[in-house]
Amino acid sequence: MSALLNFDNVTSYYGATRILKDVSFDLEDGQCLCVLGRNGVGKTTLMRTIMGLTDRSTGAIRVNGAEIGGKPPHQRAPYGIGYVPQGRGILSDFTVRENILLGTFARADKAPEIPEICLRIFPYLKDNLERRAGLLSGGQKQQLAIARALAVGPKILLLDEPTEGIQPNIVHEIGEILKMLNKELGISLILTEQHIKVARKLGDAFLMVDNGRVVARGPIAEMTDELVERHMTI
Amino acid sequence: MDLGSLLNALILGLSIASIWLIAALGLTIIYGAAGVINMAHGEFIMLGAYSSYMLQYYFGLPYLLCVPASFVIVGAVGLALERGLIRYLYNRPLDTLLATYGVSLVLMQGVRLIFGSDPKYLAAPEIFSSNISLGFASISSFRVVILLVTALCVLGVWLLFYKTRFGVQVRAVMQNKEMAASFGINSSRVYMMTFALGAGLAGVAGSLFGVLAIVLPTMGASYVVQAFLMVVTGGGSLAGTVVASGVTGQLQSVFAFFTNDTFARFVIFVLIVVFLRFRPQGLFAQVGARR
Amino acid sequence: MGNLYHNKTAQWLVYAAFFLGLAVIPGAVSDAFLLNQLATYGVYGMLALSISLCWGFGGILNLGQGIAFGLGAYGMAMTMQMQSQSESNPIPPFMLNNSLDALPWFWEPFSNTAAGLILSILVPTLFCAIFGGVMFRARVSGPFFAIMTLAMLSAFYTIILDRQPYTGGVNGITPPSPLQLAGVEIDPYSATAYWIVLGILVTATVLAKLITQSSFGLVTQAIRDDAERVRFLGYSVAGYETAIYTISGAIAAFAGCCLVMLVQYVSPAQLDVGFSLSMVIWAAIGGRLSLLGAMCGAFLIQGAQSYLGDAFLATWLLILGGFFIVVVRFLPNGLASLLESALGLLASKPKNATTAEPNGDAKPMPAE
Amino acid sequence: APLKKGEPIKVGLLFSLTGALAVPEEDSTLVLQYAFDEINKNGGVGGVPVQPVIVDAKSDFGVYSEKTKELILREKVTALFGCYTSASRKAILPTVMQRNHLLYYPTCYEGAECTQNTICTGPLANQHSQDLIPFMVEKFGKKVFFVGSNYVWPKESNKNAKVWLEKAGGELVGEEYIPLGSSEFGPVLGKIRDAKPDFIFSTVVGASDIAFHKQFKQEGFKVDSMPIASLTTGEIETRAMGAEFGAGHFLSAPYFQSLDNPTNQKFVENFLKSKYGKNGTTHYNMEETYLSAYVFKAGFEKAAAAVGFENVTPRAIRDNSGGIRIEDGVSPEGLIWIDENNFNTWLKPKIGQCQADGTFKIVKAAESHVAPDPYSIYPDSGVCTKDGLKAPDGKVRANVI
Amino acid sequence: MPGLLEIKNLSKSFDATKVINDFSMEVVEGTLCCLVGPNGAGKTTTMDLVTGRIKPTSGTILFAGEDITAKHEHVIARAGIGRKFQVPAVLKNLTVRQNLEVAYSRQTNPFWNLFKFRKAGLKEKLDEIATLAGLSARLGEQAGILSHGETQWLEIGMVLMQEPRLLLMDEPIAGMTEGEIEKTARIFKDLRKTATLIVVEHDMGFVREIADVVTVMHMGSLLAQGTLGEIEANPRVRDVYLGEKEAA
Ligand SMILES: Nc1ncnc2c1ncn2[C@@H]1O[C@H](COP(=O)(O)OP(=O)(O)OP(=O)(O)O)[C@@H](O)[C@H]1O
Ligand SMILES: Nc1ncnc2c1ncn2[C@@H]1O[C@H](COP(=O)(O)OP(=O)(O)OP(=O)(O)O)[C@@H](O)[C@H]1O
Ligand SMILES: [Mg+2]
Ligand SMILES: [Mg+2]
Repeated sequence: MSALLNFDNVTSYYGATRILKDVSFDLEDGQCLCVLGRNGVGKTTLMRTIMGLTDRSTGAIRVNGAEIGGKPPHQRAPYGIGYVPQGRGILSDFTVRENILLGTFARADKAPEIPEICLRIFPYLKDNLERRAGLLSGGQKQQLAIARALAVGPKILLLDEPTEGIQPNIVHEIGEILKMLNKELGISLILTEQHIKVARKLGDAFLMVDNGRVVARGPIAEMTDELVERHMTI
Repeated sequence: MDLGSLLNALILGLSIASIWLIAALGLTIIYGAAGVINMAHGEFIMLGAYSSYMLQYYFGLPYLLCVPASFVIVGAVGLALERGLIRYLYNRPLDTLLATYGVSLVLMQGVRLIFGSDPKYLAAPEIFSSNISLGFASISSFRVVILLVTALCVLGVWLLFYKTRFGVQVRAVMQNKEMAASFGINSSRVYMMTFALGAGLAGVAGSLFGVLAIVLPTMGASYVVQAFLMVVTGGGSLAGTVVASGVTGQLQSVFAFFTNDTFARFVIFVLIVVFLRFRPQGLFAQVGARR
Repeated sequence: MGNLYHNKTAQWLVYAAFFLGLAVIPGAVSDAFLLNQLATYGVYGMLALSISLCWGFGGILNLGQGIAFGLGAYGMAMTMQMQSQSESNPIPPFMLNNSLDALPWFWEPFSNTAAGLILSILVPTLFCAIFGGVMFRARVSGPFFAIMTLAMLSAFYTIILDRQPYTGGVNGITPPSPLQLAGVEIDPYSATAYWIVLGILVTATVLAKLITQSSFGLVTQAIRDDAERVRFLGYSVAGYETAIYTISGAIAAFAGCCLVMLVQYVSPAQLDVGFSLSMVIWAAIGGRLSLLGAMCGAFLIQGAQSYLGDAFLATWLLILGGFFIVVVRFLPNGLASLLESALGLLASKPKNATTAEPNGDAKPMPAE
Repeated sequence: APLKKGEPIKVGLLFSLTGALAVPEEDSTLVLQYAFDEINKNGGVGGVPVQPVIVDAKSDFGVYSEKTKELILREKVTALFGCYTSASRKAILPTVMQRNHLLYYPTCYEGAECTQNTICTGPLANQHSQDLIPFMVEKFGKKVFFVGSNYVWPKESNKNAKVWLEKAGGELVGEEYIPLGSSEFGPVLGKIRDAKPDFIFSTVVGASDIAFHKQFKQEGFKVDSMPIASLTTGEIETRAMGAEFGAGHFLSAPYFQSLDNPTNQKFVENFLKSKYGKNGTTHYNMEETYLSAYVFKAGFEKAAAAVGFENVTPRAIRDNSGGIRIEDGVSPEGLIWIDENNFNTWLKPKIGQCQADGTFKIVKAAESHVAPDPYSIYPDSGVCTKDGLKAPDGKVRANVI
Repeated sequence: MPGLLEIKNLSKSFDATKVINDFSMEVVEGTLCCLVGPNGAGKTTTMDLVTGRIKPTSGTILFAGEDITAKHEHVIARAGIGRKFQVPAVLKNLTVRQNLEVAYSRQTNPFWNLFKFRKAGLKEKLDEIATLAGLSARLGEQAGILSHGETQWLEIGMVLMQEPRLLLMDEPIAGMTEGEIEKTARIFKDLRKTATLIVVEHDMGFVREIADVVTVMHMGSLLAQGTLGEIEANPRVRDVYLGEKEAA
């Protein structure tokens, strides 16, 4: 059986600069993969490469066996990929509702409704659907970004530091939610996290990146302190 | 001064407003939605007038059909231009200004080479060259036609932008192309359609102005500055342009009624400057994003 | 090794060579027409320079540079016109024809040449300082400022057109004889006129260049990037914007004076929207981030206009338009960027041999 | 520039072939080329052919000025033919005067200029309205409304018209100027509606004029009860606006395409047949321009006779041009001659009424030639003489512009 | 001794919603105060008010005894308040070096700067800060291409270049690795010798590490103030902010 998402020798560029170098990995169905590494090693670039937002990439990227590497970004999301970018990417002139609706454009079924799960998880959003998203506080925006990605009805959720800037009890909650999405709804996750603790708790497997290359990988249990020490401290 | 003339001035103001609005409408879409500063907009208007002329003169199409046909023809020109040039410039708004200025020169001279530099005659049905008078108020029926067409176009654009999925797509792409693309929106198609639509609307304006005024290769130049003032004063939004055109059109008419046309223009320019001084983002502009 | 293009010493050397080249022209050319024409190009160069300073470096797109230019030009024309009026005949003919029987008060100071010349520069400069000050304080920026300058320009244009008795209306002002300075008539076709224009151009360029290299220049670039952020570093954004806008306006005012000295004529056409747009185009084609590039853009386009315009009568505008399109499409930073990338290629050649690790090629520097 | 026998005489044609002014000025270039072809075919000027140097002034006053210098200093032309608007003329005059050169200005203008370097073959403001105003007052009524483009020529023309209006016992009920190039006549027409004049006197020019006539009809004004008497609305204009909008209105001009005389018939026929007749019509501005070529020919030959061919200078041509007559056999509009003092043209203005097919029917022609008077409304300024403006105190000032 | 920064009865409404509601706080010179609170509590808004980005509906803000309430941003910045934004704000088209250079803003007058070509002490300071921020190797690069974490560091560097008396840090460690967090903590503790800091953070571990005082905001008002221990013991705070898990 092939993996849900498969990277085969992917190299990714900004302009002429190689950022990711020969990255290969598999994401199994229902798995939660944590991508770890220092600042600027290429974690975000990895996510953007999946979405087709880097300038150019070589190698094969497959979802359920289908090659998406050569496709333009807008044709990738419909394969069931929901993206929560770093910096959140909220459209400030849209209302909260419109932002979530944006997610529905990538739905396979094209249904223009907000899935109820989005609002169930984030009560603040439910109460403020008509607010202009640009006015939300940082944490509120982060919640909105997750809700929007869920509106895609994703099989794979890409989360680029999703807990950044979120108040502790909601960090906890988001942790629970992600676990729920992963375990109960069977959504596979790719998660970048700086907090080893969170990674250990949520992850099934890990991918350690350094200077654009994968330097270690395996089940989360194999992520030793020594590895962390070597690749994540300065 | 009597009430009747003032009333007439107000009615006329409405008409002037509608003329400015239809001239600016396509630009609002192109600037507001795609961020392109289209200096060739005036030439799109000119092309609208010439396509109507061509259809009428060579194919005998009745004027009323020329108007929608101009929409299609100029829309197609816009589409071609977008594919061939504009799409490479989306992240450089000021460069679109320069490139489209080049386009405007090419279009103007191209039309001159094909049709000659003498003014062309565009015929409209006889009933349009009469007027409607109600008591002491009077307005030419063609101005009513322009008003109606403008209202129709504005309504159409509004429905399209605020009531359809396409509208959401356009507005999403305009704010953040990458995010829109990440959620399955084909931004390149959206831009293309938007640009074509804006061009098409300019075509409609042109076919109307051809009857009201004159058909000349240089006719567009006089509209483009005015249209820009409206769009920017309005803050780039549809509602903004409608209000800006409405208010300035009325002011132009009323000032011209009390003083003269030239002075009225001067006053309008100054008022726009003063207005922007106090609302530097134009009418109805959204507050910028927070940090 | 870095790109030679960004090397400050190299830049100064190029500037020196360029102006030296211009300076020897009168020695080599005796054609009065050519000299006069080249001097006129110098005026256009000044305008492109002022746009490059304001837009390229300051990030302030000014579609109304014609205001400062036009005011300067009118000031000069008024001065020259008054030089040809005499005690017994103090009122210019066009005023008489418009039934004015006394010289308007604002014409009075121009009877004195020195006062006239000073006013020609001072009035536009002050206008820029005040207009810019008020607007930038209100945080008008980007396209909104551009449109305001456009509206202001149109307002000036309209009012000059309308106040025919005072301004000559659409016909403008036509001083019948050349400018006299300290009793000496400056023949617009002479080397003297050429030297004057060149002298002002060189001074303006050197000052502008120094400005871009000073701390002021750096802050200005920062403002162009993100004005909002710079405020929190303690800089008065409005102050900087006003300053650069005013300096650029002053250069344009000088250009206006020089033009009238050369052509003995001013009309509202100097404040025409199209003309102000062409200034922006010159700068853009030549390269708005490079002062020298912008100037060369003006020379190139105006030169082509003069010399190719008649050879390709019917298709000239097609060619010109096409040229704009091609340059903008393929050279976002104008022709100057062609040189920049050429030199960049030279500089990176040896480096390519070694491994290009990430972050190898930096993007082009923000300014020259 | 010393002329050599056997070498062609160069003249400069300085008109706009592109931009907003191209509409009238392209025709001027074409008709001059036609005229010089015709002259060359018949033996040229003083025995040598004329070689027109054509440049494009691009509707830009800066270019006018630059091209003038180029033609004079580099091309070394013997005379310039150029300009349609007063503004462009003013832009080049300093250069022309400084070089003591010669400009043939071939269209109507406002006067109030007295230089020693221009010859004008169009009517002055005082010549136009002398007949037109009394004619209109008599036929339609006393009350008149003046509408003009906002610049010098309409304003000066209206000053002249007022003089004739007063003489005819008319009454001015309104006077409006609209910005050059504007196509919005709503406010002006509103004022006209309120003022209820018997006829309108129009000096609106160019594209605006066409918009004016169209909107006049669209706003419900009737040509029978309130016609427009214009100084500008000729054959090209009526064709562009559509004859239905032009029909019934009046124009005062020295020339109409429909003038019924053999010279004109030949001119129209040959011109339209020639490669220069592509725009399909002749009109007053073209004919005045056409005449300027013949005025040049006559002036040059007279000067050559006086000072010798090699010594002909632009100034010599001008000084010898006073009194030159272009006879019926050459001039499509009939005999004209150049005034010996101010070097404008004596001519017979005619009044034409536009017909349903866009042609004009001559309804009145001046009985005798009308003298050009550039200072008709400024008698205090003085009189224009050969050597300059002669003030009432007897002082003569040269180069008054 | 009065605090360096005194916020008195500050209120701010946008349209109808009251975002800051009669909020007062005082920061003593030389201390490090952590400002915490739920998302949307008004922390960033408070910083906006202090730095003059928005004007309060009512209330006053004193800095070193001087009223800065209605002052312009640059005036406040010159008075000695530096700020790092929540969404890192650097000058994207300038190089890293230029970013730091601009931030070194001892002379802010445009006319003086026209004639200024070299800034005294710049080079040493720049080297020092660049090393501290770990950006020495990237000085020539355009700031826009930095990764999120690097951008955070650059902005911290810019604030340090400003040499302000009071530093406002809005979520400075978001997106940093644990090692970097430790380093940041060290830097902040160091800074306390020469400056005063207000740090907004959600990371309680970091807060525990650095805070002298903790102020908790909730719905625009002051909820609690004290040492971290006191705060963590406060049931209201646990309820609205920390949650059971974190407190435990
Ligand atoms: N548009 C771009 N052009 C060139 N280089 C870029 C661009 N964007 C990012 N980079 C470079 O790519 C490298 C990896 O960046 P990336 O954002 O993927 O890092 P990251 O691992 O997500 O770091 P962080 O934890 O700080 O978010 C960095 O060195 C960055 O400077
Ligand atoms: N310009 C504005 N208009 C309307 N509401 C605003 C505006 N700015 C902020 N708000 C609202 O004020 C509240 C406080 O926002 P603020 O950004 O200060 O929160 P915060 O405490 O910084 O939260 P976080 O921890 O998520 O960053 C939020 O509910 C936000 O939506
Ligand atoms: Mg990242
Ligand atoms: Mg915040």
